[in-house]
Amino acid sequence: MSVAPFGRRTLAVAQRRALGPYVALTAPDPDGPAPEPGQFYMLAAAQRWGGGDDERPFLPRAFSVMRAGPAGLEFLLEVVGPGTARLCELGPGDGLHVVGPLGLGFDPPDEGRRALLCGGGAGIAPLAIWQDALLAAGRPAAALIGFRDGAHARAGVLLANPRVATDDGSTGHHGLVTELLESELDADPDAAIYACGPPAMLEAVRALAARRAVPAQLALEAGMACGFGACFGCVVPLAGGGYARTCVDGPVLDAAALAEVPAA
Amino acid sequence: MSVAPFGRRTLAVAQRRALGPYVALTAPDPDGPAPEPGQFYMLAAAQRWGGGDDERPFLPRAFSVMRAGPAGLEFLLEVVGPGTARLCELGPGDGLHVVGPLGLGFDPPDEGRRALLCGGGAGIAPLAIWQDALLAAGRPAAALIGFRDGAHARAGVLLANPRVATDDGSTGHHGLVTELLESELDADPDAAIYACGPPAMLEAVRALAARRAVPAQLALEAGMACGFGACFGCVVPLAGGGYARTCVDGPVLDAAALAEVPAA
Amino acid sequence: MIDLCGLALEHPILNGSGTYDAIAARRAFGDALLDAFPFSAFVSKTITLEPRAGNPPPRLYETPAGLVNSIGLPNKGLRGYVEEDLPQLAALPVPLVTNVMGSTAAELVALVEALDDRDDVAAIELNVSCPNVRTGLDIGSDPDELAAVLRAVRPRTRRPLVVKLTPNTADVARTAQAAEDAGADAVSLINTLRAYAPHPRRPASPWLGAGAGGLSGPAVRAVALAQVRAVAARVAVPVVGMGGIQTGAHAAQFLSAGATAVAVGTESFRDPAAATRIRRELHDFLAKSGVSRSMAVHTPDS
Amino acid sequence: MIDLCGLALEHPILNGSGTYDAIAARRAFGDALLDAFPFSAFVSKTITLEPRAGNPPPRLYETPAGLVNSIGLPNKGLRGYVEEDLPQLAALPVPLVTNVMGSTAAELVALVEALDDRDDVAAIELNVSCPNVRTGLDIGSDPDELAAVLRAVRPRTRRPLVVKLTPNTADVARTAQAAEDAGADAVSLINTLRAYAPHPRRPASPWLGAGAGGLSGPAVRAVALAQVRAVAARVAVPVVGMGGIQTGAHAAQFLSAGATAVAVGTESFRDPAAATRIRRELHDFLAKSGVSRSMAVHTPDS
Ligand SMILES: Cc1cc2nc3c(=O)[nH]c(=O)nc-3n(C[C@H](O)[C@H](O)[C@H](O)COP(=O)(O)OP(=O)(O)OC[C@H]3O[C@@H](n4cnc5c(N)ncnc54)[C@H](O)[C@@H]3O)c2cc1C
Ligand SMILES: Cc1cc2nc3c(=O)[nH]c(=O)nc-3n(C[C@H](O)[C@H](O)[C@H](O)COP(=O)(O)OP(=O)(O)OC[C@H]3O[C@@H](n4cnc5c(N)ncnc54)[C@H](O)[C@@H]3O)c2cc1C
Ligand SMILES: Cc1cc2nc3c(=O)[nH]c(=O)nc-3n(C[C@H](O)[C@H](O)[C@H](O)COP(=O)(O)O)c2cc1C
Ligand SMILES: Cc1cc2nc3c(=O)[nH]c(=O)nc-3n(C[C@H](O)[C@H](O)[C@H](O)COP(=O)(O)O)c2cc1C
Ligand code: FES
Ligand code: FES
Repeated sequence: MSVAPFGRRTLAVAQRRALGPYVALTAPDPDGPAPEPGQFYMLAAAQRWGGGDDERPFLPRAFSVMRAGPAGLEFLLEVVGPGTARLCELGPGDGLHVVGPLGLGFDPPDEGRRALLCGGGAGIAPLAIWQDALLAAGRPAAALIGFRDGAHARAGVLLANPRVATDDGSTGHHGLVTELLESELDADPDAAIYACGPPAMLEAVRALAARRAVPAQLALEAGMACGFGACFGCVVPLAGGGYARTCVDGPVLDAAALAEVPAA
Repeated sequence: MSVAPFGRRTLAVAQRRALGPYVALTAPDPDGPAPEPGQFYMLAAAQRWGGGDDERPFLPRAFSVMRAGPAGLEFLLEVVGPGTARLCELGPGDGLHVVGPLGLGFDPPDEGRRALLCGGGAGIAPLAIWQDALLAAGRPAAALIGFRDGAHARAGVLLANPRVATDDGSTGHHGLVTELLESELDADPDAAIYACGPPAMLEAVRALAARRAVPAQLALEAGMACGFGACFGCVVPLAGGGYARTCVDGPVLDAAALAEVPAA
Repeated sequence: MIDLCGLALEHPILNGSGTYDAIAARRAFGDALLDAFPFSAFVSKTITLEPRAGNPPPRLYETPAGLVNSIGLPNKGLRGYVEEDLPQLAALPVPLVTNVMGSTAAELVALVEALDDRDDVAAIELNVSCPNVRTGLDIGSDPDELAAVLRAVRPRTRRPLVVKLTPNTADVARTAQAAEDAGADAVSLINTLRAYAPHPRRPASPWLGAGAGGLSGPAVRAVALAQVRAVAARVAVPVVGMGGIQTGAHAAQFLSAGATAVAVGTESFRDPAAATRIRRELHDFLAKSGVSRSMAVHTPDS
Repeated sequence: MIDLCGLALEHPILNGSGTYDAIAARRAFGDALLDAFPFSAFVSKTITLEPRAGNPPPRLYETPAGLVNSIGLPNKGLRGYVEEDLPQLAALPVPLVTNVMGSTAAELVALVEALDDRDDVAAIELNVSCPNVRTGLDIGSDPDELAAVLRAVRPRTRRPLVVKLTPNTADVARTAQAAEDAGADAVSLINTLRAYAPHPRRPASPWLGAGAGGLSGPAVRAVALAQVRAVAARVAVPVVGMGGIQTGAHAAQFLSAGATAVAVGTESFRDPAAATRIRRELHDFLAKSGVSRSMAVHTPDS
């Protein structure tokens, strides 16, 4: 786990790229350490964060790092509310408040197990940096990704030769990405699943992994206020009872440890 | 008094012009009536009004109409806080929420009295449209205007051959605009004063007018929440006791009616 | 149609007392105000027995998503209201609710008796957020004191009595219960939260001429919803909910919390016709999200 | 140096209980946290006799300029705190204030007695915003009940007792007075305002797993300032003021209101080092606006 510099720092957005309906933001982070795959950052626009008709956003928002390199940190954003809407407006030169990298990332698969990366929508973001790392380490890392439709599926370019599923069949397999996952497991059960996406998809992956007795690491999302363990707001229920804080005990958690993936 | 359309409407800013440290905004107002000199509008940016570090502005802000014509409504803004800062960022195409024209404007001078327009800083705004009206009616309308320094004095171009005073003497008379007013009254006491500017200046004008027994109409400023008489927040103390609402009983009030011009 | 303790209302959106001066608005906006009057009943600002000038300025302080005011209930007094304002307010296209305040039961009795035979007054709202001269606390913050006042006032008028509860209390449901037991026909809340506004440049001095004030606007909405829910769960009389309502969705939240009607206050300052928009949004919102029929409202004609 | 009921503090800025987990922050930010520790004393989150899992999620709801939370005081219980957390918290570079809560005097007595002989615990803060099992109201909202609890607790520890007052009361100055009379060495306020968060898409259902919650952040600042002023004017013991502090100017407003120290809560969520910035801003602000010496603070070494 990479330790974050203490406190919030302000980066300058270098690039804004549209990928179908998604937006990819790049911001150089000279003072930050290299994040590990699966870690995340708390982001807020340096200017005009908040206000507007519902006076939100007020708190920062959590985003998985999609890639990190000489060009800077890369994030993949989908507009779902006022915070993501504001962040997606940012362009070159705009200030971006960041805290991070935060949380615990992915662990490599045991020897003999091949990684199956299973992503849905913006949830493909952490899988991109994880696939890079696995391939660089000479390990297989097949990507199975699902989207609403062909327009959203354009974000598929972020991963190396992915198998794509769309709800409307406009691109790739007509159906759910978990169906692709099943077929992969049928072909070769010695796999380790790495999944990120909407709660319903993650819950399906959790149940499937349990049924097939295949190890699975899930990169979870939860409403967060702080991202560093201060507020106790981001909890998920554990199989053994009680709760874990997504931000410090996760966001990547072992599927077997979870009671369920709570609906958003 | 021009009656305002009921409710808030959204205009598109057509032009943003810098005049020294001031900003002049122009916005066509197809559905609005022609305002009368001395009336004002409640303005707010249609986008991102509020938020930011102190989460303000929340309420709209009041601005005198500086000019109104085929090009649209013109306002002269000085940045003094979050609301004016946000409004001064607006450029062509940006949305501007407006309510107005509101309040009671200037009354013409009695026959035989020449208008002396006395303005300080952004307070010259309502005097510009008033001078236009007086000159168009074939009445004299001498403008005496005061500024901090030469940079601010560049807004003087908004008035027809003004006498200018600056605090630092970098342009025109080195001193207060009220000194110019005194000299004009010495030359010819049969005048009617129309003043707008900082509270201290208006209070000086009020006292001077009382001493010289010259009629004076003051365009007052006060913190406002609504601008249409709903909140009772914008009051000024009356000479006869009690208070008047600046927004509906003013903003132009007879100097003789005021107990004092309260400091901001 | 909505029945609010005998008042038949076209839709559930009223104004908060003291946040709309229909007479001044009529001057500013002309007949357009009457043609598209935003509220289903008009609530007057608080009237007292004697005229009040109100507090010295400044009276307004903007806070994050809110407003602190120390207006101080300026009004012409009962006589001025009845003679000058009532005829004009009676000409509004909606029923009139007259809001009154007294610091003693005797004052309130005099006020309601004087209004009782004015048929133009459809209902009377009692503002019990007035500080008790003895304790400095709001009269309405002590259930027993509130009940005593109401028992004195209730018999003196045939008009429906709406009690505007104070939010500055430990157990607003208990004061609401006391109001209901003592004969209130409805309750309304929340009034402003007691608040302080420091001078923006001199932290040690107050900004407001009166020293302290009351907080309203979006900042208080979550507090208002909690209080409205607590009260609606406790009393049988209808509840008028308010506090930071800015959209139809917010109005729906208050209706869902158990309110029979809602009131718009501070948001009207941002747009004099905000309540008309809120009414339309509420209608569309309920149509979409199929919330309980009881909340159905008519579309604005506009 | 500031003297807060016996604690010698480097500067007047503490954390609000439950808004900073120094142990988790140490893992996230490493030694940098200790090198530039933002607070002059560290206040633990609320500890109860038995472990608590806390409330079901969602636990957070963002409101205009505020946050409604229903965390539900998750904690390891007294034993887990003493055995697992205390050793790590004792290693912090500042004094430790342990915040405890009990729903009965007996529980509180057991808690303070267990902490009394831990020299690592510089002071004990009592969270009396806990709902009374009988009335559902906060214990701290009834002066007599509060005094009774304190009289039971006070003799059982030599540590300074800070009473964290509830803001959900009609007369917070009176409860503060009761706390002082019953032996409190200091009082702190405000805790969160009782609030409700509706589901963003279904107005009729609650968003928070626990149903209701408490409001904090800039939205409550004006209310907090009013309560801190009222309390500081009434009691002689030092006051720790909090509620929506985001800047040094805000901190100065609370100090001017009579607080001896202030606490930063929600703002730390927006920036883990916010308190360090606030401390610097406060220092510069006081230097410029020459506010009373008593408020002078040391510059952050950073
Ligand atoms: C570890 C982590 C990694 C993430 N990575 C990514 C990523 O790579 N890309 C990406 O696009 N997203 C990512 N997310 C999700 C992202 O953080 C959210 O989409 C974002 O916070 C939404 O903020 P918003 O203001 O746009 O929408 P919001 O209005 O905050 O709505 C988002 C959700 O929050 C709930 N909600 C609605 N209103 C409120 C309210 N008032 N208070 C509280 N909750 C409310 C609703 O369930 C809604 O669906 C990640 C989340 C986590 C925790
Ligand atoms: C009728 C009328 C006409 C006007 N015409 C013009 C014009 O033509 N051009 C122009 O530039 N200006 C004009 N003004 C002044 C203009 O409305 C103010 O400058 C503007 O409202 C400032 O808003 P702000 O957010 O920028 O500053 P604010 O932060 O609102 O500060 C403005 C003043 O308000 C006070 N203040 C500070 N903080 C607060 C707070 N939290 N709550 C309440 N008050 C606070 C202080 O005294 C401060 O000096 C006019 C005002 C009126 C009433
Ligand atoms: C400027 C102002 C003046 C008010 N005057 C009164 C009043 O005279 N009588 C009263 O009962 N409530 C008064 N209120 C309280 C409002 O009626 C309402 O209860 C409160 O503002 C909460 O609603 P809001 O958040 O929508 O404004 C006033 C509120 C404001 C902001
Ligand atoms: C997420 C969260 C958790 C909190 N937990 C506690 C707690 O455990 N004990 C307590 O006494 N106060 C708790 N509080 C209240 C804060 O200590 C503080 O009193 C309040 O948030 C006001 O300060 P602020 O506006 O700066 O956050 C909590 C507040 C928040 C936002
Ligand atoms: S987001 Fe605050 S503890 Fe996880
Ligand atoms: S600004 Fe509201 S009454 Fe004048």
